[in-house]
Amino acid sequence: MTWKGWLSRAAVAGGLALGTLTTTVASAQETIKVGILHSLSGTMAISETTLKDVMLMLIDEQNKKGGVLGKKLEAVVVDPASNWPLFAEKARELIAKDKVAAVFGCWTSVSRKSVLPVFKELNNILFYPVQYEGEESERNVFYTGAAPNQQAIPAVDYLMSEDGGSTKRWVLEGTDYVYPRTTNKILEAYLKSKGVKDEDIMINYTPFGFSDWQTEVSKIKAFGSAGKKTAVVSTVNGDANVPFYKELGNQGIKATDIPVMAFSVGEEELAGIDTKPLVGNLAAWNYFESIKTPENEAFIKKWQEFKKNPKAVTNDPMEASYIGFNMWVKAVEKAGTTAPDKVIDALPGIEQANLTGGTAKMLPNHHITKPVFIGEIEANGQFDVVWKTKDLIPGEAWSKQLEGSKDLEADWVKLKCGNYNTKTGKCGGA
Amino acid sequence: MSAAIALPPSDPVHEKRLTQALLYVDDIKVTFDGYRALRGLSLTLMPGEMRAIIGPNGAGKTTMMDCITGKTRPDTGQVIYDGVHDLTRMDEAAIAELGIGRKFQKPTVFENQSVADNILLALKGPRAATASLFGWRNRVGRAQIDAILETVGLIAHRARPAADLSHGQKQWLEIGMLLAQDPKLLLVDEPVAGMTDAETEATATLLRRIAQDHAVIVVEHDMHFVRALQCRVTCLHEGAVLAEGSIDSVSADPRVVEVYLGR
Amino acid sequence: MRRCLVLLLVAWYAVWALPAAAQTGSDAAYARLASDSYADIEAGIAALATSGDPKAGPVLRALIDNRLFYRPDDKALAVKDGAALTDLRTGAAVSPDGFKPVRVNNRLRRAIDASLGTLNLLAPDTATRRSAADAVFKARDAAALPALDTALARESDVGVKRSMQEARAAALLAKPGGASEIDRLAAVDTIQARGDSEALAILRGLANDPAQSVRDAAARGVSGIETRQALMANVQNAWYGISLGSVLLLAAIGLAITFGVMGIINMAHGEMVMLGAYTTYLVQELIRQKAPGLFDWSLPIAIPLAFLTAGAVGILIERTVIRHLYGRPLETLLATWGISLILQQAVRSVFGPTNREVGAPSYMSGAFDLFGLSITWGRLWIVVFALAVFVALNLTLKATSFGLKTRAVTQNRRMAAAMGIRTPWIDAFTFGLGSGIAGVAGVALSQIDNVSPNLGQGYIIDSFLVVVFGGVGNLWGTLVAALTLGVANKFLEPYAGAVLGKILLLVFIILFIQKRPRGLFALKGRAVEA
Amino acid sequence: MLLSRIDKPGWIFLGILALACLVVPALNLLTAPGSAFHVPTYAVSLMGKYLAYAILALSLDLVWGYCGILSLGHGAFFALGGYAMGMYLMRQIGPRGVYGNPILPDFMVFLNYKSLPWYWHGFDLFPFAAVMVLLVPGILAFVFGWLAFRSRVTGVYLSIITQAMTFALMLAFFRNDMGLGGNNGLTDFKDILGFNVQAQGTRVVLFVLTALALGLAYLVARFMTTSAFGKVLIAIRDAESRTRFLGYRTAHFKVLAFTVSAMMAGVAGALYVPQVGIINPSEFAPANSIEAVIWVAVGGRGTLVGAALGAVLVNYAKTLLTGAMPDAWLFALGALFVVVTLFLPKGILGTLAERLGARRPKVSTDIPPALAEEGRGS
Repeated sequence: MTWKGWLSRAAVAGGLALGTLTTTVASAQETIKVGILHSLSGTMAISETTLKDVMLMLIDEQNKKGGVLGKKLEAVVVDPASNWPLFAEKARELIAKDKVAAVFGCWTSVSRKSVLPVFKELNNILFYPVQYEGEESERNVFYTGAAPNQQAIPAVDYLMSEDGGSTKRWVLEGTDYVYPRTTNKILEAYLKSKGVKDEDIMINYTPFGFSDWQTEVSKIKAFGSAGKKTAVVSTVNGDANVPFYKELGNQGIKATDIPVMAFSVGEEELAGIDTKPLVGNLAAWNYFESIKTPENEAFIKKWQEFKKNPKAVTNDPMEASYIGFNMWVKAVEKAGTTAPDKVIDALPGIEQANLTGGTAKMLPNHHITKPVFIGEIEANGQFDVVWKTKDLIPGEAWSKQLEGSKDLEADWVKLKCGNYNTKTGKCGGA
Repeated sequence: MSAAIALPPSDPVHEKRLTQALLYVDDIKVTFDGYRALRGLSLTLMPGEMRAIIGPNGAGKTTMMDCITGKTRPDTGQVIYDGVHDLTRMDEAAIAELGIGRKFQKPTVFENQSVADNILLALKGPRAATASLFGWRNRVGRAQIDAILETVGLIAHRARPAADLSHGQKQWLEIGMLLAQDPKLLLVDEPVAGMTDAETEATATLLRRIAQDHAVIVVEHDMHFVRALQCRVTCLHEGAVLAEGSIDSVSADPRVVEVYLGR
Repeated sequence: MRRCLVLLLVAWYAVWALPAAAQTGSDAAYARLASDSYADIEAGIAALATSGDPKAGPVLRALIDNRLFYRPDDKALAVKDGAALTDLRTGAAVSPDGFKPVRVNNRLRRAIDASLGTLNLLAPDTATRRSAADAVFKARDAAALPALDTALARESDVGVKRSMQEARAAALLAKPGGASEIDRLAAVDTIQARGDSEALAILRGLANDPAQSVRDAAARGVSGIETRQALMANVQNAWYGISLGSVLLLAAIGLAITFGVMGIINMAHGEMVMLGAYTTYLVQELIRQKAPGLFDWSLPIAIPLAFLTAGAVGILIERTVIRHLYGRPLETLLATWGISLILQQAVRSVFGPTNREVGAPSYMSGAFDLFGLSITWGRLWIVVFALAVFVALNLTLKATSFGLKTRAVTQNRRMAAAMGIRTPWIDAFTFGLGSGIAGVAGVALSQIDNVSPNLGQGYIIDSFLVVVFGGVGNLWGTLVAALTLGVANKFLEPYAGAVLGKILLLVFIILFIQKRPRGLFALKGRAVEA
Repeated sequence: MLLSRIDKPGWIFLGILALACLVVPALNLLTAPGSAFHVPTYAVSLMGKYLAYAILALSLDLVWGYCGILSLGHGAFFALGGYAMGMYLMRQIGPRGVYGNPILPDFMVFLNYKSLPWYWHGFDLFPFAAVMVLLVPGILAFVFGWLAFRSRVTGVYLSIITQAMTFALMLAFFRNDMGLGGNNGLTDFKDILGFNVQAQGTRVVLFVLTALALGLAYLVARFMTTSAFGKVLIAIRDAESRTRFLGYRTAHFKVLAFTVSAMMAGVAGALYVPQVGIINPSEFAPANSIEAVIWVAVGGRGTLVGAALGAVLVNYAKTLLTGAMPDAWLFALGALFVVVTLFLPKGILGTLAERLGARRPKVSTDIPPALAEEGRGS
């Protein structure tokens, strides 16, 4: 291709050229487009690909029910390839070119941060289905995953309880990025407020995809041998977990000695590990595949049929996607349009039954109410729920434990503000 | 031409010089992974002298050149140039700047550049990066280059990439580059390898002409060529000097005959 | 597993032979067990363990294996063997409807381990007795003292006796005012002699013991053990370093052939490792379905297969792409990079992007204690394996005619060809060899790392650094480099932390290359120059 | 005198850039969003991104194509320039962060930073940041090059340690303790020199600036490579030791070229960041640097214009494929690299030039002998 050739294509409207940029085949009757922004290649594909499939399944199902507002839904799938700038670029493409009504996507915080400005600028809706560090509430984003107070805090409460082994000594082990950093800051503050002393808390960070855990694990072993009941709270990120657990197993650390409470290890991750040595280790989620409810069983059945794989597992972010999608559908029907502004206003207050019983409610701070479960790993790679919160816990955008955010409050209904400062009484930031 | 290669101005340090010799190689030893390439080689060369070095393969001819041009550091011994400079302590560039030019055994010219550019790169003059970026070398007149190409008979090919030249032509181009460098001492390694007799003859004449106002060391196998040079001859063997003198005396020397025919 | 089931059944019928009267004592315990409150169940466990009911052992084991069921309405308890449910009290088979499993969590597992320990102290099998003693030691329950004493009286095996004494000492020290000062002092010595981190924990716990002498003894014990452990820490680091080094060696050694010897900047090297890992996965899947008994053989079987798979792919790549690029190393970089992308995506679309489970055979799981230095079997095997591969490769290159030809070709292609060596095939097989070795490495790495499409990416850079640091084209260099980097890394890690340690190492390598521009074992002489 | 040194493709290239500077803004600002000729704003930024990459490719071609220095770490210079710009943009947010802290960026607030780290000072001033964009990569490249080239590290060894360099930097920047945002990097920028970065006008201007920068970078590179300096560079690439015997201190030439090239890369990064809206450590990832090398190879090594062409084409293809075939685009991309190396060893432009029989100093695709030596590890 010559220079002129290329330029005429690129310049005479990147629009024209880029017009060929999507999977969608222009369909005859009018459809409502929905963007799916999950990495299908690169390091995050491990976690995100399933979410793409769930979305496709849900959309497919909705269409069987006759779509939304009498129109069929049409999924627009793109691959941001675990590359954060590419996330922003693809988001832009989805909104500006494909004119999607809403986008479901992102897993890592950095990908969300990277697309945020795009959604604000082009005023569209992002449903974010993964548990995260909080400290955020944006008008255009709806957080259907857990905030720290819906996962970390209850988990620690459980470990402190008698059932949880009345833990006295804490290892906060995490991958060195923002989610573990913030979560651990929150937990540290919380533990101290519960009277835990500094020398009984060990905080430790390892790089992404860390694979040689010998030293770290032996450190934990040593720390755990101080005569007090010790537990590990792990915010280790997906990829590094397998070698971490393998090393724990090898060095003979059993859950009965030092239990590990993980926030990023679900059924999906366990599928990659031989769980027999891990029996008894814990995870805190708002959903477990093993929870027996009619909705859940139906969902699992549909999923396994959709994947044509009877062994396919479900996990928490999948339920979060499910809740988010259905809330969006309800909001659209309530608003009678897919216009973002209307839908954004319609969403707070929308309710959707959880797969695990109870109903999730979209709160004015764009987070939702969730039940919290603690599960123990079983030999079959599933979780046995050993504890659950009495009632649903509302998600807090701003953590009460952190200096910077304890005065902040998010309310998009009354205050129309994501970071209203109760002290100064004004809406901070822009 | 004569302008291009005028005699160097006599340097001020003439008084303090350790030796009158232009090049004074004293008892240098070199070892590669246990193999002793040079075992105490000594040699002196007077200003303006031409010297032919002969010797069987592995005698250490090229290694000696390497030691003089700074490519190889001798383990022991010293190489004094112009009475004051200890070459064993300098790198290639510095030695070249002193006015020692070298022509390699296997002709190495800059294949991807035109014949003229090859000469341009070699031309005597400031060699600093900045100078070549803005300075003098960007404004060299065509005449200066052509004069040299004339001498080595490559004027017709000035624009062609050096890669297109024949083997012999590359040899000549390299000699041309030596002239452009206008060194006080030329080290010429097997200049006529793979040349026709006619070319060899011409090369010999050229070298004799150069020798009129340059010191030259020629390493060569070809006895006829060496004879044609009409100069003093040093025969190396196993990294040391075996014999030295006129071509007749050396070629008459029984030991030389032995090492040549003995193999 | 199966054997223990059989044992269990035997125990079971033995139990039923007993008169029903003996059981009444434990009815209360059963009542507590038939509950969904962990607190009740725990109480039930304690009661059962002390009830002297001969069924206690089997019941507790059933409980920990999730084979104990209860019927909420009438608190009936039943144990599941295979499919059948048998009522605990009546011994009659019952229908499963209405029964719910009695659930256990960590807290209960701990309790059960302790009780079972006490109950098994007299078991006929030495191993059982030892593990029982250890369980009691962990439990540190004064209630176990009588049982321990009787057991000690009968115990013949020296090792078991010692661990029982330790357990006894631990139990003694458990309740502050419990035993006499003399006994406690003796106990402290026993514990100190044990000298591991558990012992340390117990002694630390004595900081506020009523008796001054005990406090001092404990304090001495603590400092004694600590100094010893501080010493061990260095040995431990060295070992960790070696095992990390062996992993690096495995990852890099294939590259030492394709890159080091052949001069191909093989960016697809990591993917060869990945292929090896996936081969292991497939082998294990097959074994799981067809012949579970062979599971321990999965790795020995996988090794040759991985070698062949990766090797074949390697040869394919060489024949189709790389052979057109000899003498143009940089082009090989670009092409192989493309190939690595393709291979990754291929695996991703075949096996899916998620991790695959590769289990550890029995001989590779667990750890053993060597003079207080805990060595995990998995790591040990990998070290051995890495060295074995290294030796084998060296022999292939040095002692076989193939190796001779390889070296000939890589040193002087034209000359070798002139001597009638089929250079194209030598090239192909050499590349195949390098790739195959990478595949074999994949088998080992599947034991310690994710088996995912990204597996290879994690090792490619380290591998290149190792080869370059060791000196291109020199296998011994690769060996030394890998071990040096591994050990250095592990000694840095405790002080600098994992990330900073690695950064420091990289900087060191960069600076080192300035000093030795051709790596640790560079070749001197004219050949290198020019 | 410089103009006389620009060859035909050069003129075409500059012409197209000039055209782009006029046409693209016009089509974006003047045409109605509906019309077939309208260039949507996101497409403008997209092209701006391509051009930023083109500058990176150009800078890489200067050292690789002309001096045989295969840097697998040029992404590091790119990223450093980007971070310098990112830090400026962060400071511009001022009190508009979610916590409303006038000094500290948000990520510092929730990580309990009490005060601004020293190296953040001054970045609130654009001139300072602009200087840093050039200086930081420049100094790193100078020190690195001075060490490496003086001790005659060449070929594969050099490539690998450049890779080690960028890898080390990546790990360092991932650490949250670096005070540069860790994995999240720097994002959510508000405005640049008082203009809103999101605004259509700003985006168009940024595009034009990038195009101009590319043109300028080309002129600089062209000037260097056509001067005697360039002839020496090529001489070094083809026969370094021979060049030394001619009396050239080759290390000086390499360091100079390397440093200039690194500064270009830094500028590219600085222009890239405001257009994509984020800079984070993954820009240091060795894979990125390798891809940059591939752009150059695809376009044509040692042709400058070709490098830029390659960067734009490959990235355009990437945009196209990640959308069009999200599950299989890596196959296509991988195949592209293989095919190009096998069938277009001189890259697109190189091959094109041969077809047209254009007169340009022929550029060999063989690697410098020195490299061949080590590659073979003899």
